[in-house]
Amino acid sequence: MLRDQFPGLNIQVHGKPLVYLDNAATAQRPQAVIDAVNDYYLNHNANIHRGVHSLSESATELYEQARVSLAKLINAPSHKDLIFVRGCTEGVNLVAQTFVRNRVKAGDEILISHLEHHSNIVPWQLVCEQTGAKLKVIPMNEQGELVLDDLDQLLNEKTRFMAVGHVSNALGTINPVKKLIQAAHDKGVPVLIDGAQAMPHLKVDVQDLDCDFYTVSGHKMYGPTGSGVLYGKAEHLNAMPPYHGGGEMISKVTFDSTVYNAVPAKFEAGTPNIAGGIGLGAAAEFMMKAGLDNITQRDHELRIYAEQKLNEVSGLRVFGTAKEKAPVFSFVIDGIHAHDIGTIIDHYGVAIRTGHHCTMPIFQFFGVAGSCRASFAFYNTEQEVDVLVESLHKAKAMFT
Amino acid sequence: MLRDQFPGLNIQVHGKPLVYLDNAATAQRPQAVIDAVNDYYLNHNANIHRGVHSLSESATELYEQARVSLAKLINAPSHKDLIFVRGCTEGVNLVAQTFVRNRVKAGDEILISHLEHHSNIVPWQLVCEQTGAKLKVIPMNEQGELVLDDLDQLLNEKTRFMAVGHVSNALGTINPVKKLIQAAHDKGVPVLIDGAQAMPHLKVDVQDLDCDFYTVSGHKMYGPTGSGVLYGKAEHLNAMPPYHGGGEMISKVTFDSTVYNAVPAKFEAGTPNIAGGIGLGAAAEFMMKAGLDNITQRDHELRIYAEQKLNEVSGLRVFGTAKEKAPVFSFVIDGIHAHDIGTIIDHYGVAIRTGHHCTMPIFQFFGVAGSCRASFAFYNTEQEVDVLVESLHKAKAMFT
Amino acid sequence: MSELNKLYKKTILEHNRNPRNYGIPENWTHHAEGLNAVCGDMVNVYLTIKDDVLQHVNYSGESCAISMASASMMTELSEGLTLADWFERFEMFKLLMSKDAAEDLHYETLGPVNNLVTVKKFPSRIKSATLCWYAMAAAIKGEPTATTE
Amino acid sequence: MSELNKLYKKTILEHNRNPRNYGIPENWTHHAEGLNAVCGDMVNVYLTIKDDVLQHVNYSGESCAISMASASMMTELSEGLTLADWFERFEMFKLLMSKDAAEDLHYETLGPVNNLVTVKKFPSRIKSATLCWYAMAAAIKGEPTATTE
Ligand SMILES: Cc1ncc(COP(=O)(O)O)c(C=O)c1O
Ligand SMILES: Cc1ncc(COP(=O)(O)O)c(C=O)c1O
Repeated sequence: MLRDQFPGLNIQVHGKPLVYLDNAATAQRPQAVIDAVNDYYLNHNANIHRGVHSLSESATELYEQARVSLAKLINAPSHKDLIFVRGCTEGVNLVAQTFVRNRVKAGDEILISHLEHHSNIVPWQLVCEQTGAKLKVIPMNEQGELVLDDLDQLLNEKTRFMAVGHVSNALGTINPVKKLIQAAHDKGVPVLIDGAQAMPHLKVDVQDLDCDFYTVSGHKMYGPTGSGVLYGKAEHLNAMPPYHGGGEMISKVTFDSTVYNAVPAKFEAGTPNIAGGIGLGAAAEFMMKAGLDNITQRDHELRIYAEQKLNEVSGLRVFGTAKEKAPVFSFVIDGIHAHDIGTIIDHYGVAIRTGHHCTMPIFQFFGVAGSCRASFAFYNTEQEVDVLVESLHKAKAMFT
Repeated sequence: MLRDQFPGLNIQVHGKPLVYLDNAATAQRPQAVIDAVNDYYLNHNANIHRGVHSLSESATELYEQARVSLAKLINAPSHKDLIFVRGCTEGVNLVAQTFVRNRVKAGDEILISHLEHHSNIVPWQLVCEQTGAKLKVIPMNEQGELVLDDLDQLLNEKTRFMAVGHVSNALGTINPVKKLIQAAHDKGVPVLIDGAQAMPHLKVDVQDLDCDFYTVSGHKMYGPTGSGVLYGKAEHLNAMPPYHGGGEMISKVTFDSTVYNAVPAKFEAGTPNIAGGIGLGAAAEFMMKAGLDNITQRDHELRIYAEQKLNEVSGLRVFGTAKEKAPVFSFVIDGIHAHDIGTIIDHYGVAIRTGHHCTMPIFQFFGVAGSCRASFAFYNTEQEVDVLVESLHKAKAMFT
Repeated sequence: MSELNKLYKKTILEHNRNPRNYGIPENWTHHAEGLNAVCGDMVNVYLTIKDDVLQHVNYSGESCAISMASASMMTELSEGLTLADWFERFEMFKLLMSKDAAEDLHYETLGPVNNLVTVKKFPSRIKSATLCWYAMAAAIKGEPTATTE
Repeated sequence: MSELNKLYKKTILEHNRNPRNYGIPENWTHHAEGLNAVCGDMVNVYLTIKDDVLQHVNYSGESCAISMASASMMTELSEGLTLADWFERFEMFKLLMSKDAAEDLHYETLGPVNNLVTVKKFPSRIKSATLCWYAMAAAIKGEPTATTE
């Protein structure tokens, strides 16, 4: 079984088997990923790109092979269109500072959505602060779906860039990104898609989407922490100024001037997270082998089952009931604060997240400070849903 | 023996035991570091700082404990003065963009030295490009030592910042950073020290140095790839604007405005390299246990032995003969290009680096395109020096 | 489960259900907002201070049971104290909440607040208990906001 | 060691010691600089092209034996060729150097250049062999610099 390949699931919490339902925060990693990281440290421990010795050659080979695997996973035209980054947050910031900052001036607009994670809000607020541009927001409805009625006005002649999440980490909503990209492109507006929460669940095809940038968090797609990639269209990446200055991103340095290296090296200054990149490649291979269709199918089953079971708990209210959604459930229970629920069910082995999930605006919309969030991965089981529900009943009993 | 704790050394290259002399590029990691990384993935696999469940609590505890270990290693006043970064390069860029960029204007000067790594040159060139400031350079002499005769003019009323490496990665020179910091402070100039190459060799005390910033590469001090810390004086860190926008670095987000979190969270947007940070803490503990004095002593022995043996090779010229230096040897051999030497001795199991070592200006000074660099760590042995020298003789034989 | 039952003691649950001095008063002389960056909890503290004595202490906000109970008990404990006495109790409270403190630490002067002693076993919840205290300290010092350390 | 001896064949070492067409000529019609970002190698190619024929091909630079020999053999091979013929050979050479190509790949038309076939076993050295060719292609196209892909 696929689940058996995730050793991090085999632990006990407060003497109970772990029921890990905090996958949207970070996933567990399959043994293949852990092995790939160890294999680098044990058998190929060297720096990359700059060595003529065999160890460095084989480390470089592994690292670049990982880039190829990731390009295949998201169907990028070339592995050279992928930049290794620490995670989604760095990817968004990189685009904000090197692509968008120079294109906007006071009065211009950057369009995001109400469903964004702070990592896809604050970088744009910083650019707005730096340039005088204005942040515009695609609104949402009670179901946690984007409302596109006014998209035509929101995408106007002042709009310089659009940045939208593929899947909401707080509500699970799958946004109609292809349609949004099309609409933006019709107005000549380039688009970044924050794919942090889509990668673990969906088959992503950046060419089919036709997005200009796509950001990926490695640790959420079963890869190592500190890993991720930014995909960008080659024409953009080639035209963008570098981000960090340092080793590897230059061709020639004198004190008077510096010639930058070609993409992707131009954006990968300094020694990267080599082990992390290699592990992320292993995660991509793992996912392709498991089959994205199987993963999506399993997600669907879990979502249907959990939805039904959670709705049976009296006093429980789920936020986010979009038609298209990933198996992510944000909920509150009358009379018990989310943090108290989190603490109580943890004592039954159930790990969920509580709070605003780095999406304060979403909870401002619903008029609550936060929620409990149970987020599933394909390796979760129906029994785990049952344990969750039982533990919620225990929490309710404690408070009444 | 300490050496036995480094499993990455126990491999064969072209059927010969690996002689790893590329430590300045990246070090090997002790089993304790590899174990710490695995322990996180196997037993504490969760995201940090945001969870109320036990798994997240213990991951957070491990991560924050690592920060404390690192603060102890460099004697920082508080662990809160340490920001986790990907490596030295990110540390320098962070300071360049958030501390220096806003303080300089056209005509101002930023002072670096001729011995810098590209990672401590290009970020300042970028700031100069962005602001119109000028880059000034402390010169070096034939021995590869900084010439401080004109320091008084170089540090003048236009100087806004100084950034100097502690130890040269290309030549091994240990710079008189305490003296430089004092001189800069006398003129009110804040100072960043690039500690990438000092950390693996020297006892670093940021309070004794009184530097304003100190950057550390984890992977060079026996820690995981993609890890590092930036130390900054609290008064600076508190006053600096944030770097990346995203989760974790904020207290409150609305679409209209955002309140930033306290230091160090303010600079740690997004999910960090959790496993890497934890592993880096284990590296710091490993070094403190091994004893910095023992490490420095062993460095000294290796340096003396290697110096003597290399000087016996006819036609071999060592660049960098500073009185104070780490066990790093840059050399060329008459009639054989460095890359050919690198390829040949690799076939005898010897891993060295060849080229400009991300320090083009140093080799422009010496009028050569690059060199061979053998860089030692405390776990290297005298026998390995002998294998290196024998292999160099083989290379010479091949070319005559 | 006993740890859990100790955390959610009757007293705590009762204060959570019937918080004392809850709500925004008509008048106050000092106010501050406490923010827990990690989870988004917020608590507002409103004080009336006269001649260095805490005449009225009120709070508002929506937060977890630990936070509600802590604030409720804090307001009851604080009213009538001089500022100096209050800061003395704040120091005690910090010790009570510190991870390294003895499990059964007890400060007579803190009264019912001692019920919170188990919180320190739940590291991620310590800030829930301390937020209101930091907010109150901020209010007294004239600072508009406090974040827990 | 045989791999190593195959790499540093007599022919290669001989070309390295006595590079053909080495040095900056007095006149040229086309020039480009090749930069290997990774190791800092540089090679300059100087061409005299007349009626689409490569009349003279010279190069300068300081680089490793593989790079020197490759450039030396390239210049010998190139002189007198039409541009079309040269680009045909460039394509062959790229195949000769590609990692996936057969170990004993051999192109009659490339002559002595075939001696470089072992380079592809040394991934980090492939760029040493190809740099001069990319520089020459850049020179023909009127581009000032080339970096190896
Ligand atoms: C002196 C010096 N500074 C900075 C760096 C950059 O460090 P990193 O590659 O870890 O970002 C290095 C390493 O190559 C170095 O040797
Ligand atoms: C939708 C979304 N975007 C961006 C991020 C930021 O990703 P990371 O923390 O890996 O940088 C996250 C994760 O928290 C997320 O869920």
